[in-house]
Amino acid sequence: MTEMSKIVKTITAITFPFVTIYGLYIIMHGHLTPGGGFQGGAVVASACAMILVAYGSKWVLDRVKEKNLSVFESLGAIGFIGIAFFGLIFGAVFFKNFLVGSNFLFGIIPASGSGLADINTGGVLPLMNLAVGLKVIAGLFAIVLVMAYATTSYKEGKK
Amino acid sequence: MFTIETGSGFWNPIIWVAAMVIAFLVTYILRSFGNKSYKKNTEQTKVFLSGNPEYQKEKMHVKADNLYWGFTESLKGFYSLLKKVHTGNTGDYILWFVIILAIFFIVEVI
Amino acid sequence: MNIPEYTPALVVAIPLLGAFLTPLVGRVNDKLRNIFVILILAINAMLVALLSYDVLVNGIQTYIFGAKDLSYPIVRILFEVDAMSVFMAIIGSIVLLVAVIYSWAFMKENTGLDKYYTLILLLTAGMLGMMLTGDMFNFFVFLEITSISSCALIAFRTDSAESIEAAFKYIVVSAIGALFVLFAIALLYGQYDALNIAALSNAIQYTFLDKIALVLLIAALGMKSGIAPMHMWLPDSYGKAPATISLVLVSATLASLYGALRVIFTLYGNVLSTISNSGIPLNVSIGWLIIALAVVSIIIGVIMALIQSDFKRLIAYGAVAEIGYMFLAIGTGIAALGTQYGETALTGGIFHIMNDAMDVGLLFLVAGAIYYSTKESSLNKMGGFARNMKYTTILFIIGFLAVSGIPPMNGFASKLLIYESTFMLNPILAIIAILGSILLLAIFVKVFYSAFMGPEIPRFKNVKEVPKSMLFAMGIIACIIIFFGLFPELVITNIVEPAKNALMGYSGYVSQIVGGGI
Amino acid sequence: MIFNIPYIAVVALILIGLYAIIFKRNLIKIVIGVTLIESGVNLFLITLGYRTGSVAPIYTSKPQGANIMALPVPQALTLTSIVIGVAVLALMLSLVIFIYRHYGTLDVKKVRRLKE
Repeated sequence: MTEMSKIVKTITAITFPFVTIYGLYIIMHGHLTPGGGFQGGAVVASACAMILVAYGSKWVLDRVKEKNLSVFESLGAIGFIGIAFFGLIFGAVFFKNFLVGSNFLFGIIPASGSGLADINTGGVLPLMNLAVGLKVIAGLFAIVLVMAYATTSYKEGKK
Repeated sequence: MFTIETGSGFWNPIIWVAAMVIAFLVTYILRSFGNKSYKKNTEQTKVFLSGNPEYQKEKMHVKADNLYWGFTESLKGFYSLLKKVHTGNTGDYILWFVIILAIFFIVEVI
Repeated sequence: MNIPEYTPALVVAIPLLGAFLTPLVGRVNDKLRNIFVILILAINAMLVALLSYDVLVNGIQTYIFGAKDLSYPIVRILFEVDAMSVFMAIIGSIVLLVAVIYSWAFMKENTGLDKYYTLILLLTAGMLGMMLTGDMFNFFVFLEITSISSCALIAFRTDSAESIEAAFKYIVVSAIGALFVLFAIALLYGQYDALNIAALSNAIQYTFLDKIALVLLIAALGMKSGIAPMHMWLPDSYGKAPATISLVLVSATLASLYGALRVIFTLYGNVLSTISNSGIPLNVSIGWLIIALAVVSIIIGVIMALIQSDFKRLIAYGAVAEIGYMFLAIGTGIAALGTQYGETALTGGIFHIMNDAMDVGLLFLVAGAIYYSTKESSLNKMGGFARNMKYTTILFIIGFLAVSGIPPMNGFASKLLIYESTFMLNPILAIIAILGSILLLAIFVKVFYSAFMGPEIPRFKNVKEVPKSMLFAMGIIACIIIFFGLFPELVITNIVEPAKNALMGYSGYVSQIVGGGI
Repeated sequence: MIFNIPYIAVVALILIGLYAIIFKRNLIKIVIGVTLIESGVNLFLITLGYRTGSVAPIYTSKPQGANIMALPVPQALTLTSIVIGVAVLALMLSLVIFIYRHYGTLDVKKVRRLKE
């Protein structure tokens, strides 16, 4: 993909942080509101895709390597499975939500009934959302990057 | 341990193996009665094609497509039909799925 | 920590963990990564053995994820492992272990092996998950994991146009199949408010929607297991994937067959023998439909295999015929539900699942060995390999004798049961089955002649025997084939009969969850 | 009648998707067909869990003023299905890119070296 005009680039640069923060918000509030790791990750990855479209794949490929993204992707997946294994170790059941009720990290049990949501709840769910979010950001960005790379290299090969 | 009961018969591989070993022994004994005048690396081992010169090694080997020629020739009509069915078209693969679905639907539901 | 209690979860979790660790290990060292993957799968095979022992001795094992509280097992995601599941899991774990040992030398020249091993481990997790799960939606998810990873593996050699084409066809077919499975699951969920197989089986009424769900499930899982005339993706993908992947794909396909069995015998087990549809009992109509498709599979498989010139594509058509045999036996078992020969047919069919995975897998590995040594896949250009590749030739002989059901190989033991029981249902079926076997023998004699016999072709004068690790991997399968051939009774009484009884006795599967069995 | 409209849409989506896969010749259109079927199945799942006048199932118990909450399980199922759909879609599109590179065409009638 070739880069676009200066106007598009500037607007992308301004909106990129907002989109990213919105995506991160969705990831962090996955256990309270509709959304979660995948949706938030997709939003962040779409912000990355926006950069890719505006600045061109060459510009992005100079800064981000697909190999490093795959490391992040496996880190996210390992985080997810690792938390499930921690459930086996601390709670004697695979995928056990061992943090709930511990009053430690995200360990508060919310009061029953409707009210203001408390982010410090949910046990391992927010952690799993973070892991999934990391995996989805890295994975989707890598997919978009490889596809963009594939189209450009084909055109160059034809010339 | 060895015998399978099939309901109307049985199968025992050990008896079969024993029979095979006996058959092999018999063959071996018969073979030892054979003609002993065979000698390696002499004129005897040369290929003889009614006096014609021998072809190249590669051409002597019957290719896989030429084997069972008679069978494929006699089933020509069936094969042309089958080849027509195997289009290699992705849409047709799904079309067959829909057809089978329809047949199942007619038989089971209606 | 009490390991046996956790084996159902660990069997799936350890390959998954290994899959995501592989890229990180691969950054260190290639050899370390290969050892790591083999180690993971060896541990997995041991866990499967432990689990099988547990299930065969103590009965059905359940594992509930996420909680110790067992008051509502129906709403939890759970694994329910009976003898049929472990039977399939044993096949899967053996095949995968062999595949990675074989890959060491076979895939050495390829790049991107980190991804290859990651995908193989993901495929392991998906396949074993399909076999062990007790939840319909979970089954769908594992089905998709298996399809996606095997599709990526089929397309692994991206420089070959044909393998990309095969992978595209495969993913379209399996995406459609899996979506129809999901649609059927949604139909069942909408009526009975449950996703658990046992709970659904307990509640099922055979309403109009249930009929549609049954039809969708059988057709979609039948397509995924490659029954004719929905088999066309199978020669494409088996033929063009790397040989190790063809081996793994055989057992991944059999996992779909397991799904079909589970649906018919357990999910609809309650209504299978009691409901009749316009005068014809349900089991008879379903059984004869499956038998019809199976006969078509056998005929198309052998007839098309006869004219193939590509080695692996030929074996793949042979695999279609073998799948026909399995469905023939299963169809007979369903149509003659409750009779003695129906049970014999089912025993033969289940035994044939394992034999098929081993025989066809061995043939694929031999084809891969020839490709490795000569870089040649067309049978028309082969010849005289027996002069240089003695061990491979012997392994090929074992494989083709087993696949065409020649005694004393394992293929004969299961095919004999199939012939005898189908003869009791209808003699024509047995005749077709025997004819199919004869044609299979003829086909592989042709391959044997054109590839291994004949004069030495100058181009292949310097062909060498394959490395020892590949011979070892093929040797494992060959030993299993001969062992099963010589001791069929041992295998049938210890693994196959319990699997058959688990399928027939659906009420045990149901009461484990629903009747407060836990 | 009005409540059946989603179900009619489900059937329509699945049929249109099957039509696209079977009769369209462009590979991209086949991919679109697969995603259409997927949307249909997802719509079906989400419709199963909806009840008239219900609120989103994000509370620990139903809030005052609301009668009922929608069933959250089908929504979770749909989400899983969407995630899988994204993976399948990405895989299919990258294969289409490769096919175009090797064959130089997207016509399904020309992308069939594997037949018979």
